[in-house]
Amino acid sequence: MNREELKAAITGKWPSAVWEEGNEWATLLGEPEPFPHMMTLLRQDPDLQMDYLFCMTCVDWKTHLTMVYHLRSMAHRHELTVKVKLDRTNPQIETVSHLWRTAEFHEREVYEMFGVRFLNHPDLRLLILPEGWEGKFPLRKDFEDPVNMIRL
Amino acid sequence: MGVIRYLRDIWRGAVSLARGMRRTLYYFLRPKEIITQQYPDNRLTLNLPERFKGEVVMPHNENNEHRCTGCQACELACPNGSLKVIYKYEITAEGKKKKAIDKLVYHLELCTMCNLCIEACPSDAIKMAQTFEHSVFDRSQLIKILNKPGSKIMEGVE
Amino acid sequence: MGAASLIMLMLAGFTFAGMAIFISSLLNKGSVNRQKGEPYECGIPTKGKTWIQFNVGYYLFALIFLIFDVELIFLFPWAVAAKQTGWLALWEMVIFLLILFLGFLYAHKKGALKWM
Amino acid sequence: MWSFQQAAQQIHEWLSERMSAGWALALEMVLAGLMAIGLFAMLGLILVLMERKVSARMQVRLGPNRVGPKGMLQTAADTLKLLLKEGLTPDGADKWLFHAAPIMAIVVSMLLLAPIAFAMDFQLWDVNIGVLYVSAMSSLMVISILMAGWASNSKYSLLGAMRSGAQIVSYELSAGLSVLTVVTLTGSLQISEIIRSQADGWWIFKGHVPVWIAFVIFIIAITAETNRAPFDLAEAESELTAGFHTEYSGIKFALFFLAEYINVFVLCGIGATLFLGGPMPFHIGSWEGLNRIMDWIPSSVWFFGKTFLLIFVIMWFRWTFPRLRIDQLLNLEWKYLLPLGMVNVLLAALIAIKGWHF
Amino acid sequence: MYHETEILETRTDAEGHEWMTINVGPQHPATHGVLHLVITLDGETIVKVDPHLGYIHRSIEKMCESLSYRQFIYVTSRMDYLSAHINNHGCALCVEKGLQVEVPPRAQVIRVLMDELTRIASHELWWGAMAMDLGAFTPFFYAFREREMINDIMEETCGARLTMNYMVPGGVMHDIHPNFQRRVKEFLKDYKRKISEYDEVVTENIIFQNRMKGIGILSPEDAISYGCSGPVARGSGVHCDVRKHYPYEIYSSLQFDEVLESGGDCFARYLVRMREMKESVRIIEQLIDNIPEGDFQAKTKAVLKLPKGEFYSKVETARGEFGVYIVSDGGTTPYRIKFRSPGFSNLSVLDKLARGNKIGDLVAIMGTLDLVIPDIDR
Repeated sequence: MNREELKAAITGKWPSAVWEEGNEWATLLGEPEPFPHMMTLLRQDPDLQMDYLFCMTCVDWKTHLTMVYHLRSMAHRHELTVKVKLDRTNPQIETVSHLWRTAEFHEREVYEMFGVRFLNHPDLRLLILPEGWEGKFPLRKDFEDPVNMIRL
Repeated sequence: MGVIRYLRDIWRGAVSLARGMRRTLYYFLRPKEIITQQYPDNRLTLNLPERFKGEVVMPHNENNEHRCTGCQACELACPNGSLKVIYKYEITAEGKKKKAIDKLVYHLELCTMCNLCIEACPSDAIKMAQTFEHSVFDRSQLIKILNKPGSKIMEGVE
Repeated sequence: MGAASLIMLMLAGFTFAGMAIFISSLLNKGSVNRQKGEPYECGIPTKGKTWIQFNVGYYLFALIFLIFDVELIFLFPWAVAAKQTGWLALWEMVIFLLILFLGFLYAHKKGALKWM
Repeated sequence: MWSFQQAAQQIHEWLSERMSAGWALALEMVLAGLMAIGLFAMLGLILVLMERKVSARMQVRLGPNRVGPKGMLQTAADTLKLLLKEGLTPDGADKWLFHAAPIMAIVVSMLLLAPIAFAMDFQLWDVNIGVLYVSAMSSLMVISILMAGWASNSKYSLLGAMRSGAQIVSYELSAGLSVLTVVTLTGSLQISEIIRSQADGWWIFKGHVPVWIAFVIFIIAITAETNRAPFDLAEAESELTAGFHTEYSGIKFALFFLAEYINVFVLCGIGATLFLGGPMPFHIGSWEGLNRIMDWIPSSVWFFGKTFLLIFVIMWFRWTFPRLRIDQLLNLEWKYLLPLGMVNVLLAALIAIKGWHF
Repeated sequence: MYHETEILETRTDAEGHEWMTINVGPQHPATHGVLHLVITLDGETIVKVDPHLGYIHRSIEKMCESLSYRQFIYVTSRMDYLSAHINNHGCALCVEKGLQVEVPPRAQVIRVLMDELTRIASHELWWGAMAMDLGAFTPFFYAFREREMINDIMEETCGARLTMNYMVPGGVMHDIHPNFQRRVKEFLKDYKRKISEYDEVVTENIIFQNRMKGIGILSPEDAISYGCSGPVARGSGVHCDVRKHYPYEIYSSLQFDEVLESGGDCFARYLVRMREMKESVRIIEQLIDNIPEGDFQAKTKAVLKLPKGEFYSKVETARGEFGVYIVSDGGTTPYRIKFRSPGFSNLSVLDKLARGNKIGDLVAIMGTLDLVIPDIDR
């Protein structure tokens, strides 16, 4: 399916879909509340079958955080971006690690780098950063580390 | 049947091992294949390709002149802040103030040899040298000043 | 030189090892560092105890070995005498080994030789 | 022709003339002990250098070539370095066992020297159960490894020791069975007797298929017994860093290292004696001229030549093969080598009884 | 699923076996870098593997936020240092996508040639290191002998051996060295002869085959779910070669096969890489005599500015799919940059593959996953 067909197909199955324009791939905007159902649909629907989460990250927009999920269907070869806006002070979102196992590691990374709490994640603890780093989120824009950061 | 297969497995395994042993014996018996380079001994004959990026240097001509105008393009191009231009103002013959370098400080310990500064330099003042033996006992010795003492800018370089 | 050489060799072994360790202790001067006493585990302090009740897999082999080793001891005198005793020795040993082999097959079928 | 045998005889006579029998024996023993120590040190230096050179050549590189002419003194320099190193003892270790283990390893490999015939009729102890003695002694090697691994209080060491326990013990059987084929053919356990039985041809030539099979099994078994690759699971460096001697440093580590090489030497010497005639020169039936030339080469040269040939084969294994996994290692023994060895002994007995060997 | 608190202590299972927790790494011969695995063992059998990362974490993503679009490419060489050139390629592609620059054909061909040489070099190193993990030392030197020839070719053209820094947005930094074509051809001739030695020493070896076959079986479903890519996923029969399915540069016009194996075990992953080297040779042979004339670099502005928006580009490195995700706010530096490194996803499958296997198998599995630690930590 190309981009427009994919959009139409998803809108048919998920009528409340909101689309963001101007990107390379179709970009679906999600809300934290119905997000798990939407992801389950994307993963399990035989027409969509987005079984490959090839990239997952978070962007700090200073006012809010945006989770970005890049999905691909290995069978149909179409790609989709899902974005979810999160509250910056208390970011919480449902985990997707039961749908895509790779998300388990990626969510741990996002957890320690951005402080997003993934609900129902099986093993949410620090992956890369050493013990005792909780509370400081290196990839947020306001992170400062006078020792290890070199400003150019 | 079982016994035959059992013995055949042994035979096949033995043959596969023997083939590997033949290859190692081949090299054992052929000292010509040895590829070791005896590094400190062959230093004199060591030929590095002309593009090899060893460190940034600033060529001077015989009159102790370089081509650097102090434009700071290299400093801006460097991803790690390895280059710092410390400049001064010189009074030219016409009595005008002109920007020139006092020192071009080069931090070899930060440099990743990415060649961006050389690409960025508008007057070809710096280039990569083929030296590679940079180890020193003190890290501060890696901070180098590229322009030689008392050097000045070459005529005609803007 | 006879059996006395065993004592001599044993003493030589002790002397050799003892001298080496002694000379080494004279030559090096130790420094005190608490981390030197840590058991090596790739630079991470070890967790849990080391001397644990180990998985039985290793010991099973030792047990089976014992059975076969005793059998091997029987084979030694037989092997020396086999040439003189002739056919009788061969048949006896065939039967002996057959029984042993059956035992071996039993152990194999029971999975005693399977690594766990 | 000068030989070890004559030299020993002369020293014995010289000493007996000058003092009482007891003193003479005591002095002889001291001399022999010093020689054993000297042999130990020399073998250690030579074998380590040989290993490094052999591996280097197989790996298309030069190997040690800086210390001394052609790097000959490299191992001496290494030994000096290890002597100067501090020996660490982990805090939680069982101190007594920890220090005793390397000494034990050295003593065991020293004891293994007793029945080796370094030259014709030149043995420390020509015991009538020589082969059995070697089997018995070589199984003691595992004890020092178990001691070292257990005492270190390190998990890597413990795993290595446990592995070697299962491994050495298993391959003991195959080594024993393959030795038995030669014993069956000879009808004696005495080393000198076995050497004499090969005067008209080595067992590898006149023993037919069973001896060939036994020889292969023996080589595999001694590789495993001495913890050499591809059976070096006790010290598998990519899995257990250094296995049972992870915690050993300085000279204690060197002692383990040395003991391993000496064990390789001794067991290869036994293999050379049983299958390749030991100090017995190479003879071809009626070719008198050739036989005379062969006799002219001293018997000790024959022995060391054959032994080093076998050592080279074992090194060759090490630098060619990947390591086996522990269950494959035991499978190889219990499913292939042991049944084959058992059948092979019977085959050898059949040949011995029918007199089919030459 | 076990939690951290549980695995700290040695545990006893229902049958009375005591479990042992053992640290493998960060200083361990088998981890090829500073990977720290906490392994729970029952005897020799692995109950759980828990990777602890971050020993070489430099936060490259954060660093890139303060670097310009020309500068950040060179930092990415330090991620997957074995396919540094392909990493740079991915970044350059992403910047070019944002700038909408057309790369001259000569530059495209040079880039692809360098990519494939890098891939061979990377697989060579993997091959030697993996054989060394399994206890065979000698293949390591054979592999390095051939790798050295590639490095020499690289050094001549790019000026460096490992982190070449040869990419610039819009092309490559220099033109190829005059000797380049001749030396590559010499290398290929020699290499095709040498690669049969590899089979003799390692592939056909019975010990090696027994160590690899049936170990660490990864099903295609798991490979997809765990986000595996590259030879790891292709060993399970997953069609995931970016060069084939999302072609970039001139890959769509080249003749090469996507290497697939169906076994999913260590040996399948091994064979995929071995065959991939031969495919790379094939690609190089097609291109080496057909380098088009022309510019090696497109004209770009001195200061690059990407328009506001998001850009994603992916390339196939030696380890799998490498993605670059740039969020731009219209400035001279990326607002946020995310590298989808193949090693990170490939590592996550380690626990699943290792469970129930022996310690010796763990080494084989890690070897065939081909982990490069800076790539995982970033």
